[in-house]
Amino acid sequence: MNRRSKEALFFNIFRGCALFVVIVLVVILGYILINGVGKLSIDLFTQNPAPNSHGAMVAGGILSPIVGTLMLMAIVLIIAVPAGVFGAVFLVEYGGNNRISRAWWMIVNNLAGVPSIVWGLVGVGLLVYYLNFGLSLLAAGVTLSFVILPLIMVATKEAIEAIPPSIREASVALGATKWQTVRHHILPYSASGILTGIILSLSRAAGETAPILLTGVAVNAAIPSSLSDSVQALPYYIYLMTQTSDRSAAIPMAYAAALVLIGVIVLLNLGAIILRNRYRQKYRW
Amino acid sequence: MSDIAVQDLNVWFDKNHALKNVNITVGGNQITAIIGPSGCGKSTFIRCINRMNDLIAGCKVEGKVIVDGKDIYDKDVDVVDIRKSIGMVFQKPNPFPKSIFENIAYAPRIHGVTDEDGNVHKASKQELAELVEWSLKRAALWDEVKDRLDKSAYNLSGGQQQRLCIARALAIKPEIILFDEPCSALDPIATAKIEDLLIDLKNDYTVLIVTHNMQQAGRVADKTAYFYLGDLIEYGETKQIFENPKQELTEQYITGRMG
Amino acid sequence: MYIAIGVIAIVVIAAVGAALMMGKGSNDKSVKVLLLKKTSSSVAYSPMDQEAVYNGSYSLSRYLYLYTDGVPSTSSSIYKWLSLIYNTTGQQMVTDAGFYPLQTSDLNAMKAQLQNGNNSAVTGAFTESGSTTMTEIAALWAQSFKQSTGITVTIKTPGSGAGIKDFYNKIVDVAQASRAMTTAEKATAAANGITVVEWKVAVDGLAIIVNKDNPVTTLTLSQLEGIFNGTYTNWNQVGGNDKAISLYGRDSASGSYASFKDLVLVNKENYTSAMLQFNTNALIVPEVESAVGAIGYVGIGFAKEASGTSADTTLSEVSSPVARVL
Amino acid sequence: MVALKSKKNNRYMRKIFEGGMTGLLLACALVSVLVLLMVFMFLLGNSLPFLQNNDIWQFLTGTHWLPFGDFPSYGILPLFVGTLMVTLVASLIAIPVGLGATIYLSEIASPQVRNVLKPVIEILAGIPSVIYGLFAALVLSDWIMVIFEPNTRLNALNGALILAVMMIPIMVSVAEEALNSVPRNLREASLALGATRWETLKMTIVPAALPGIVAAIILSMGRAVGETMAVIMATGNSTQFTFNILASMRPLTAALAIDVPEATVGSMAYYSLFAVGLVLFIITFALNLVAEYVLARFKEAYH
Repeated sequence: MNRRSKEALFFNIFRGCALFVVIVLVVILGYILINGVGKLSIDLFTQNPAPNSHGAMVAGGILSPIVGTLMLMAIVLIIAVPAGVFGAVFLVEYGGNNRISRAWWMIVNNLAGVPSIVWGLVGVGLLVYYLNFGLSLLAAGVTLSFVILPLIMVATKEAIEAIPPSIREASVALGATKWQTVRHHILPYSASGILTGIILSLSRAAGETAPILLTGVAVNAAIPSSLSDSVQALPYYIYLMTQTSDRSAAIPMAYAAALVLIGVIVLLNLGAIILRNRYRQKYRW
Repeated sequence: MSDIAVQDLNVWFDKNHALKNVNITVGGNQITAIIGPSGCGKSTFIRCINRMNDLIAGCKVEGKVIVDGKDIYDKDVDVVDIRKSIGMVFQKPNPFPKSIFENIAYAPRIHGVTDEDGNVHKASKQELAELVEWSLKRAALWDEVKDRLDKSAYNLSGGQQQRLCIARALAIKPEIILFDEPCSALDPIATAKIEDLLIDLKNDYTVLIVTHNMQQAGRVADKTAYFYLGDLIEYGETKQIFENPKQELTEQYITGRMG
Repeated sequence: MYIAIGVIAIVVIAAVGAALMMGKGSNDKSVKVLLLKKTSSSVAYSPMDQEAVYNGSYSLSRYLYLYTDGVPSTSSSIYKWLSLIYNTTGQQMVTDAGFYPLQTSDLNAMKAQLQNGNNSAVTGAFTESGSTTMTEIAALWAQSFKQSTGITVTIKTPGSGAGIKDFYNKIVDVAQASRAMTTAEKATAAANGITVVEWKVAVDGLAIIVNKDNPVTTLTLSQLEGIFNGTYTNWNQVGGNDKAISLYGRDSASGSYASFKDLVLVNKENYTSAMLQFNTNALIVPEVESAVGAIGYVGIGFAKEASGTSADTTLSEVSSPVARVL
Repeated sequence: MVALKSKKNNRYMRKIFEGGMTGLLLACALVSVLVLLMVFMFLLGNSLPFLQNNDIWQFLTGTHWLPFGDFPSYGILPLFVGTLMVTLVASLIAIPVGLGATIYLSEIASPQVRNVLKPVIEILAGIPSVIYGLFAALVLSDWIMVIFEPNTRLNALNGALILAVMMIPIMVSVAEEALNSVPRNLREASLALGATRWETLKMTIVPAALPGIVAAIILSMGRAVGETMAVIMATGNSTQFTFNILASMRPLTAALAIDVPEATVGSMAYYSLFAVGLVLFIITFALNLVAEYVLARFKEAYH
């Protein structure tokens, strides 16, 4: 086994691993495509879920789950994004790198790793009962914001730290104040990185099920008319369809909803990738 | 023109005593070179003049730096005013990732423009254009960039970028300009251009330049100060420093290189 | 060159996977419903036999309930909701979902209880939360209620226990349960200022389902108890062939978990921890279909749909004419 | 004369505006600071009533988990073993495959292949866990049924396999970053000495990037421990105390999702579930701390 053939062997093993990863993706997406595409129709996107003759919620479309998911993402956008982005800007720019801000970033990093079901548990206890939001769109949205807030803070920090310190020094040397430096130099140049982070966090929010499972979803929730109504969401609908009777009707609907959800996620991810690459040329340093 | 009087200046970075009771007065309208081996505190010294050391965590400054009769380390002094009147050019060119025009117009836009009788008003488009043209001409870059002012500053060469940074500093009409080893990242031709520019700037500005290049100090500087391990060893006419230095340490440093 | 191999491999894998999936789907997807005997010598009854469930000869019969705070007055939307449930269309929907409508005696009792209500608090949309067994019935009721009155009833199905809890915590207006409220729950409700009113809305026969290749057709109550408390672990101990028993039941939040336990585990012992727990009946059916040694319990609606017998046929080894309210 | 020329009011105005903006940013930072700490306090606060008057040792080692009913027993060992078995078996698969794919991606793959493989990995990372759960519940479990003939279609192996698939993207992205941050000159130095690319990898690059790789493994295990939806749909959720991977198990996360709707606010069961939440929080927090420490030390070595 000379050195050359040993190298060839190992490199083929590594190629196999990479191939396996690709195969896994193709098989999973393939199954969802094959089983879900048949159900795609206009009605799917224009009707709410409705009971069939036996009462199983497999008839109609998935309009209210789609709208529910978008509403949840909107709440996350309103709550988690501003607090996360500006909070991170403050901690990086004004916090300096003393021990406190380093310790704080360690906490934020670790909170980004907390299981989403634990956020769901806290969401139920704190929001649904203690603050009496009840099982509602608001409780689900705020719980989701808990999950996403640390992710946005970490993404913003990384985007800001990608800017070389010499540019911050140049601005300060010209007599720009702290805020002017942030406003004119830090935010504009890191905007694409922050935006990418926000998009990826929102696509994570769209896919989360555990937090909303406990805090706000209902079987036949139509499109919520107020924050206190309960909400349907695509991930919950998929989970629900695997538990509904009339399985021969329910399973295809689960695959169809999964296809739509993956469509949303892939679109968001591609948008983030394109954004990142386009801006990368503009601000290479 | 303005002169700078430094009185028993001491600087610490956490425990490291970077500058030890430096006393020096730098006259106006002349170029003062600050030389010395690396780590002797020459960059720290120049960064004290426009308080850039404030940015560094754990930095402690004691002593006075009097610019035009006013100590810039006084409590009630607004650091923004100091930096408006003292420009700085860094070792590695650091233009903003904006167009050439925007790079220069940035500072006047945030500070406004001061007219004859001293009051400040928002710079109009016309005034900005004139100021940009004036700065670029003053930095001897106008002819090379006048027809691509809206292009990104990153398309310029190293030497051009550094001259752009100089133009950017000139745009805020400072009294003093600090250069922290401006040519160490540049090729000989670009370095020569910068040195000619420095000599030209001497007539209107007080110029301090940190350099580890002895020949450069010899060519451009009227006065030279030699720092070693945080102490100001000797300060005087450049000719005198290089030909018959008074201090033993200065001579060792000069001959070590000259010989 | 590696790319070519990779692409070919992917296509082959996907094709095989798809075929497997399709193949799996074609075989006869159904389960077998067992008959139950009170003692080894008594007559075996099937939950499919409506009379046997009505008169209790099928031992795992139970009511499905709604709970409200006081009797709703005629102006309340809950009054309209209950009127729909108790008129012919409402009870027909119970049959559509595969369950048994109320016997006439129960139906009349409930209609009587509905008269001269005094609680007119809820007039608009409201929320009903609880049993997953009643998901289908409640969905049918909610759809026709929306069509006839325009009022939206939001249905939540975290399980009977959770629904009852939300009810006495005043988070929801109506609880739906596949078991009666316990005295402790009624006490807590009373403490929260709720006058608990119990409404029988349908009849269910908890069906015991097994894999269709399992030879066993009948079990006595004590054998059933032995299986679910872990005494019997192999089918050959209860007259079947040598195959390990795998148990499928509901999770503790569901009403079926509690009512099955009261009716079968009569010595107050717990289910064996080997029992897999699911939060809806529908999840149990595919598991029993896929494992030969499987046994599970589901509401009659799910058993009918999964065993391929249509909703209205009734079959039983022997059925006695005597009708008796449970 | 250095003309401190700006007018009094202009400077005063700027000071106010500057203070205002700093205040606003501080407010946002405080919001996120307080929210995240408050949430942790709530988790701790609600598990104390349980931890104070129940024997914690019995809680951690008891083999029966039945929080409801007349004689509840709060033993989370079966749940802990569930999480442990599922995560370990998943790691046994994900670590070798993940590392292999990472090394291929950063060292062997041609630029075109890399441009295809990187988006594939990012999309795999982006797929919501409920869709992995759907695939495990409907497809993967049938394949396992055919191959291993387990007693129950839904079992811990089913959960472990799907978790392995979910771990790989995280491992690849973190480990690849570690490999890329090994300075180029290290690789060139080894090649210049005549080492083959594999020997260079084996002897210089991987050892140098080892801390980063270890951090990647720990972070992906943290994700596996914290996963809920995929395991609920894949493992059958029985609370039996067993180490048999072909048997059904219920990990800690699944226990939370299943039991919380049933728990009455203020009941012992409610507080016991918060204690389970706290245990999960501590496990993932510890894993993240270790990963963070390893990564920090690794970053210092090369920056």
